[in-house]
Amino acid sequence: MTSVSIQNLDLNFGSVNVLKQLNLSIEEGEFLVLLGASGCGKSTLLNCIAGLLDVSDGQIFINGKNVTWAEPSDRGIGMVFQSYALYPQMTVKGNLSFGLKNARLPKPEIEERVARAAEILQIEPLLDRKPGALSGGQRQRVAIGRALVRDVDVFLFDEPLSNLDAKLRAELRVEIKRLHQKLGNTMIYVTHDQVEAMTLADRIAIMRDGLVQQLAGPDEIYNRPANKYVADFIGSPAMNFFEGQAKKDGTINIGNLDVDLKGYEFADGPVNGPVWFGYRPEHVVLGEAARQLPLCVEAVADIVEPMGSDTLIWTKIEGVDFRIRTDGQAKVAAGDPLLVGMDPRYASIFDQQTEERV
Amino acid sequence: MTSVSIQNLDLNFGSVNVLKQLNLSIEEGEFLVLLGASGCGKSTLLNCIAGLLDVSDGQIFINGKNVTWAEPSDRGIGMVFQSYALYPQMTVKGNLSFGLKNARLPKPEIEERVARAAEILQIEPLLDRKPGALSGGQRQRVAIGRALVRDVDVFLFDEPLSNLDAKLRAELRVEIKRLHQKLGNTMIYVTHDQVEAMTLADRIAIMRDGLVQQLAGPDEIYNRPANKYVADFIGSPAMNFFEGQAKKDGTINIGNLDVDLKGYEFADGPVNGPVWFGYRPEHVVLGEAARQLPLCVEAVADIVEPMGSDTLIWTKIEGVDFRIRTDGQAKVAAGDPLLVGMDPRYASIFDQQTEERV
Amino acid sequence: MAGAKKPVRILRNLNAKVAALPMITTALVIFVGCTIWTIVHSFTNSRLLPKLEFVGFDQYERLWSTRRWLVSIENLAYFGIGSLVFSLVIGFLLAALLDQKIRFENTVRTIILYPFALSFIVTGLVWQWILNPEFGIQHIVRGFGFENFVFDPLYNPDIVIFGVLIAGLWQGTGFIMVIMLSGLRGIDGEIWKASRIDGIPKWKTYLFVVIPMMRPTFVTALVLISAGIIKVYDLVVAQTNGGPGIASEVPAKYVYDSMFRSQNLGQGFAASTMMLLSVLVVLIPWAYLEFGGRKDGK
Amino acid sequence: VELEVTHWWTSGGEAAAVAEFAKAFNENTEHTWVDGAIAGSGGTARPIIISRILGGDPMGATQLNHGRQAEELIEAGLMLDLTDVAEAEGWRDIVHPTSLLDSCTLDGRIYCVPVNIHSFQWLWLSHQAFEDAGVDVPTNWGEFVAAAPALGEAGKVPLAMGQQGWQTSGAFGVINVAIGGLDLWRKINVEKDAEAAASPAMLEVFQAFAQARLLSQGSNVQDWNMATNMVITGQAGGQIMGDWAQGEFQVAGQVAGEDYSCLPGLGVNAVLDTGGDAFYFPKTDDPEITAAQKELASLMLSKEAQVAFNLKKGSLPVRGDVDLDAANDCMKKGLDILANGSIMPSGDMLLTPDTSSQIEDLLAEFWSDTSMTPEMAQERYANIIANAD
Amino acid sequence: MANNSINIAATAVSGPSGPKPRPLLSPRNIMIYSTLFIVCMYYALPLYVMIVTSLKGMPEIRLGNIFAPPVEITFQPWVKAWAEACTGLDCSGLSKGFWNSVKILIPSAALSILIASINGYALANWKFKGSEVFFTILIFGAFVPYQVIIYPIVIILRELGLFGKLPGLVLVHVIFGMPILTLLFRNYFTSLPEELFKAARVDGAGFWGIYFRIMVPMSLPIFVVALILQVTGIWNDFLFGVIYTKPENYPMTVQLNNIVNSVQGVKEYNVNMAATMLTGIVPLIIYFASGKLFVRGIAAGAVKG
Ligand SMILES: Nc1ncnc2c1ncn2[C@@H]1O[C@H](COP(=O)(O)OP(=O)(O)OP(=O)(O)O)[C@@H](O)[C@H]1O
Ligand SMILES: Nc1ncnc2c1ncn2[C@@H]1O[C@H](COP(=O)(O)OP(=O)(O)OP(=O)(O)O)[C@@H](O)[C@H]1O
Ligand SMILES: [Mg+2]
Ligand SMILES: [Mg+2]
Repeated sequence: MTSVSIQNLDLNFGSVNVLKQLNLSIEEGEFLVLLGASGCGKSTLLNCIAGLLDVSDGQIFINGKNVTWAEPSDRGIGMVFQSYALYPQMTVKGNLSFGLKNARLPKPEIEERVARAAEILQIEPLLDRKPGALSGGQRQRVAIGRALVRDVDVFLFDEPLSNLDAKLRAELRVEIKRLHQKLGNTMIYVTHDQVEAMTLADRIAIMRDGLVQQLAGPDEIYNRPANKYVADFIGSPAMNFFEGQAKKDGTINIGNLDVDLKGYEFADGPVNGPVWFGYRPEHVVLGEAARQLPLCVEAVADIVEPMGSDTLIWTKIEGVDFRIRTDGQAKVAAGDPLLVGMDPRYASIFDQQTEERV
Repeated sequence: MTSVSIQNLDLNFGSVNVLKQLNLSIEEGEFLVLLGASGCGKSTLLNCIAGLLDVSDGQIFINGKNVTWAEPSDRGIGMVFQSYALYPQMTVKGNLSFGLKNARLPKPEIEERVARAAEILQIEPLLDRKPGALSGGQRQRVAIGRALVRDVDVFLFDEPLSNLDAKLRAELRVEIKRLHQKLGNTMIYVTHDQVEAMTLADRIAIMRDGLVQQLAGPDEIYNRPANKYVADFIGSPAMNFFEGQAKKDGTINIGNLDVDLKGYEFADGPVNGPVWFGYRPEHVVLGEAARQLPLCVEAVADIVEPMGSDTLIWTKIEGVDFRIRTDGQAKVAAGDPLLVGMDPRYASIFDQQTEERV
Repeated sequence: MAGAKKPVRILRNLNAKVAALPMITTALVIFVGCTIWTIVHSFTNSRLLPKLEFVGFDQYERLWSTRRWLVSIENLAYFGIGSLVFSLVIGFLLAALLDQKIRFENTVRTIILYPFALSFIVTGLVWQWILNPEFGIQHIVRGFGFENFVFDPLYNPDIVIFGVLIAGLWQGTGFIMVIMLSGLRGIDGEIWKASRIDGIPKWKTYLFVVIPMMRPTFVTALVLISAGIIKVYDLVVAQTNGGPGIASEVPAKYVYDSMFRSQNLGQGFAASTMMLLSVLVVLIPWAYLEFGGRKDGK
Repeated sequence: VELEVTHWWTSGGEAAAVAEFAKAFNENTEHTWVDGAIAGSGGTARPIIISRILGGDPMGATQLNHGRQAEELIEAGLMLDLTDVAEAEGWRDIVHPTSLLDSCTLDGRIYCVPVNIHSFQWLWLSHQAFEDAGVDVPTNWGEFVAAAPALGEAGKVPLAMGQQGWQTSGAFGVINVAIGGLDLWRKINVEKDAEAAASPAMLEVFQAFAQARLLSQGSNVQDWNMATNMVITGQAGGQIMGDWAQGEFQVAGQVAGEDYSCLPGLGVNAVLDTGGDAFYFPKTDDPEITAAQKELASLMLSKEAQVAFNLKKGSLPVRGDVDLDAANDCMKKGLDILANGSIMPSGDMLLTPDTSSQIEDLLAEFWSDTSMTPEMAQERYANIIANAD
Repeated sequence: MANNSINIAATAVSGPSGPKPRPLLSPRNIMIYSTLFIVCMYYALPLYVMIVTSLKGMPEIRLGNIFAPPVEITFQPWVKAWAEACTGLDCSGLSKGFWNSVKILIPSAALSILIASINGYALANWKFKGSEVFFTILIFGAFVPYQVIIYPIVIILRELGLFGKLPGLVLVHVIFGMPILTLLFRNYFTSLPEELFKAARVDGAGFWGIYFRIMVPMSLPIFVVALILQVTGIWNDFLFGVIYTKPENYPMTVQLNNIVNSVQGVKEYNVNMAATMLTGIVPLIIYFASGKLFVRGIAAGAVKG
């Protein structure tokens, strides 16, 4: 069943058109991540769903009910904010129960719900503290708890982890994932951190300037980006791009290299014309094994960045900056010669005009 | 030759002892990274070196001169701040030349130096703009330029990239590295991002509560952390730890597993007693190959986080949360059974009392 | 090796110390020196000229048995509590009102703020006039046919201080409102979103969430208002000159009149010392709570 | 030289009077009169005057009520000694009554110039008001009180009274002498006899004062001349006010005996006090200024200046040897009383400012607070007298 | 219309769509705007009364209604208040006081802002031993009633030979403006990023260099707030103006008080009101002109706890 459905949503701030005829539908229990660069309209979309912004046009359905004009508290949603937005003068318990008290729930019921949420989130020992006395992660949990007690159908998260340091972020990411597995609610999660997006999402919607660029599972987005923007956006370090000339016979010409694209899955068969040839740094094969691949060039390591588990190598191929990501134990130093191999099966090729995948 | 040398440095804020008898010496041309959790005293140390804080005790030498009580501008240092700290009302050119004007350099010389720095940093077209009209990366470059024009011996960086987004951070990291390769100055760089630390540093000083925990090259720190704190701090996801019972015969008992530590390089030969057995997620071998290793157990995948280039798998071994990092193309789903192998050669073992590496 | 020696303490930051000299002098000579001078002389029987003929606590005994002083204190209490409560409440309400994304915000704000530009002398005169029963509000309302309408606060000793309060509030609430407004605007917008999602009505959000969060703003406003209250003088002089009778006297006026009109400096000094004491009684616990308490908390 | 003269004479009649001095000074000497008027009553002006003298930047001459106000300034040596001028011109002989000069004298030296005689003991009555009310113009306080209800019915305020403290306390002094008699007044104000202040005779005075309070209900004005204006325009029946009120009647073009009449001593006890204004000359280092100060001092006592000034001001001259042909009905009444010696000293000369302002405060409170009974007021009054020095 | 309904049917869209309708005359709006209207009336009324009265002739005023607009507009009261009104013998109206006020205002405001901003800067960025103590005393000074120190200051000024002279009054204004202004500047400078200050020190700028080249150019909003507060404070001052000066230096407020309290015959309310307006006009213009900057300055951290 569809849990949230957005139809032809328009949102303007004055004369600025932030969301443009946006359509999106989210299945019950699905974990959807909205990913996109800063300012692309992710928070705006989330606020529209929550009812915190009045839409300019279009409709929003939650669980089949048209809630376009409903009050935020009547939409069956809970929301977790980037700054947590905890009420600083109330205890954790006060924070959790404030909304319930206001809905005039009977006291025992409130107690019970708070207790259950606290148990799920393991914040029982913190119930009498004020938010000021909590660590970042604990605050985050309380913020989630506030949505949890209200027994909502849909959870909305607006960059809930971006104020935290890397370590905590990784831990809480897992916790949110666990929570989703446990509760099975629909969750819509905004982030601009692609690691979060990739690890958490059932499906990812990549947004740009108020439009959804691609809506698909993480795997698909990573391996078969729908256009150059998505390809460039996803992956760190970013995908390498060469300008090339594709031919109908399934080959491509890059600078003075001719490459056979055997194994590449064209959308509609081989094309003709100028294209971008994209290749991910982590799919590069180094050393003798490279010679087996259709595309194999020699290069010189420019900068080497050992990162423990991986090593990044910066080099230049055909005059273009080229990034390689390889094993952490690879012993390469700046200035070393490299043999670089690429397999067309892992490549992504985009039309230079439309920037769409071919 | 030693470029910066710090001897028995103490620094107190009121009654709080932030730096404690700290000793550190940095070679000329070295790129030293100070890494540590928030609040451990990194910025404080940097400010002491720069002369922005009065030390409580101890001495600081720069290029052999005792500068403990010298003015910041007389120490031959340049500093780059997290927030860039560009003078907002001056143009880029004004920002670059401010220090030189203060030093009463002749005008043509100022012009020349600014021009040279602008060229190195490729900010010539920006010279007449105000900082407000620059992008994050450009501001960063201007901030570096400010140190550059002053022809200093030592560059101090205080988290210069932490205000930027991931993509820009990666790019500028490389630029700083290039700059270092080009200029060859001594650089001291504060960060709490371990990727930066690992990729930039010649040597890393890991700090904790005003003390240096380990001072070594990135490789050494990653592969042979000096104590459990360092081991835990470095690496993402963090190292897995088991409590174990080491025996003099070079074996170790973890839960009901007995493991032969063949290949592990003990500091002073095998030990006896309670230890932590640490193992990095990325060194885990999965599948049939695991059977070849001294430590091989069966487990069930709890959560799977596909991250494109890698996949993180969360599982439980001997009742302890266990993280595995593997290939991006690995097709593992939550609930799948796993065969997990570990090679003692890659392990790190710490005494439970002292938490020092054994 | 200039940097090797630890420099003499006093010479470090010499410039800063020199620059702070005016402040240091003012603090020491004016605020400490003059205060002490005043306190010392409050124990003398100085008349027109300060003399050091000590008479112990005579001046204080006299002070506290003087009806006018007691009335002044009482008035100050009414006026003080009134302006604190009303300034804060009205200032906040107006700020909250202006925060509702209304049209003409700038115009309204300017209208509310402009009296702050006028002196107390002007304020006092205008309100003296508006409140004059002969041709002010009372006159107008009676003109509408309400023959028995009575509104003559400045001529009724029981409520005259509230007549002064009306004028004082008119002059000062605008400034408090601006402070409150900037306090309100400083609150994280996500708090509002969170409370809307929790389904909390607006007024409840203000009451239970926003106001507690605006503590620093309220403290600032409180300090500014109280600094004004204790000094209230011009307003009373211009509006009622303490009348009718002595019904609207205030301590500052008592001090002034004792010193210059009655030519009894000692009495004036004693009264001003009492005023200082009351300032301290308010300030010290506050400072303790604000600064001393914080250390314990951590 | 320019000589700055401060004073608080800013009402119409006062300003006209002081202009006479200025004119005389400018015309008869080569000095210039720089006017430093400070509006409001003496209560506003005095602090300014005193702080300027103390601040070491004094004016050339200043009005002060003579009496004890300047005592300390003289003691501190801040005032110019005028004895040489006084002796040269024989002030002792010309100033009448001589008590005026006594109050300028400290340890045998003379420090001030009395310029006029003012008495508070007058009741000013509006003929028009009584006409409108259909009653005869009263000839004493008792009749006035009796006529009050009729005035009230005609929509008049029987007794006009400004709200400043000195007005009420002045009126009280007048009633005190009129109702209680001069002896009682002397006992209290000269001998500071607290028993007399607590006596039943004094209670009567307070009761009369309470009566006056009742009669003045509805006179919502601040300044004395606004109250006088009510009498001039017939809005009020009468006003207890010093002879300076006469200046206002004059400025308004009214004629004594026709448009208004005056009852010295409330028509009961025709005694006038001999208060008045005096000029002091703060000491300066500049001999030129000192010379100018002395010239001004002698000029102020000259016959011409005295006549011109006092005619405008409505007060009586301090010299017995001038003749005031131009004087009107009321002034003549005053001159007669003065001539037959029914005089008393002014309160300013007897009480310290401290004591008088305490009394002023008490009476102001009594006046505005109708719940305060005469008995209560008397008790506190006696207390103040007991502590007076 | 028909077209519309077909459309809806065709896309199977029903129920609310597009922006939620918000009637202009919702109860909420009516309440808010009517409250605001009443509030504005209360605040604007006195100004209105002042203006209206100052434009009426005396006969019209005597007729009664202070709120009624003038039947016959006359500027005579303004002329009189500015140039003819008398205090004692001096009939030059407010004009002299105006220029005196200007002469007092400019040096006092400039000097007090300069000194207070340097104080604030020293306190925020160059803390030295005891600086906080002095600051605390200074803040305490904000609460000291003026009357307490009027007298000793008379003596101090006398000893300095400044009594009655313009510099003396300027000094008094500087002293009494110092507590609040210093607090303002200190708070503002504290809120500026400390790293800027550090960067400038590394660049070799000294105490004054940093103040003039870095801090001042960044502090426009707070300077505006300080300027407005000082201009209104000094312009409106009565007590110091009357005590520490002499008639030739009397500021406008003193002159106003003189004119208003010098009643000659009847009270000329129209002249009084015109005089009042004239006195208030400088600060009023400043507020109306820069009210926005003022508000922004306060929001920019002028008033933080
Ligand atoms: N209240 C507003 N008024 C006008 N424009 C706004 C408003 N709020 C947001 N915008 C604009 O709308 C666009 C989308 O903003 P939004 O906050 O949705 O971005 P976002 O994707 O959440 O970015 P971020 O990752 O930085 O949070 C931006 O260009 C922003 O400038
Ligand atoms: N001015 C100060 N007064 C008192 N304590 C301070 C001051 N500055 C820093 N500290 C304390 O000194 C310790 C070290 O601070 P420092 O800024 O050096 O940390 P850091 O390692 O740079 O942290 P971060 O990564 O967050 O920048 C912290 O505990 C901090 O609370
Ligand atoms: Mg956002
Ligand atoms: Mg830091």
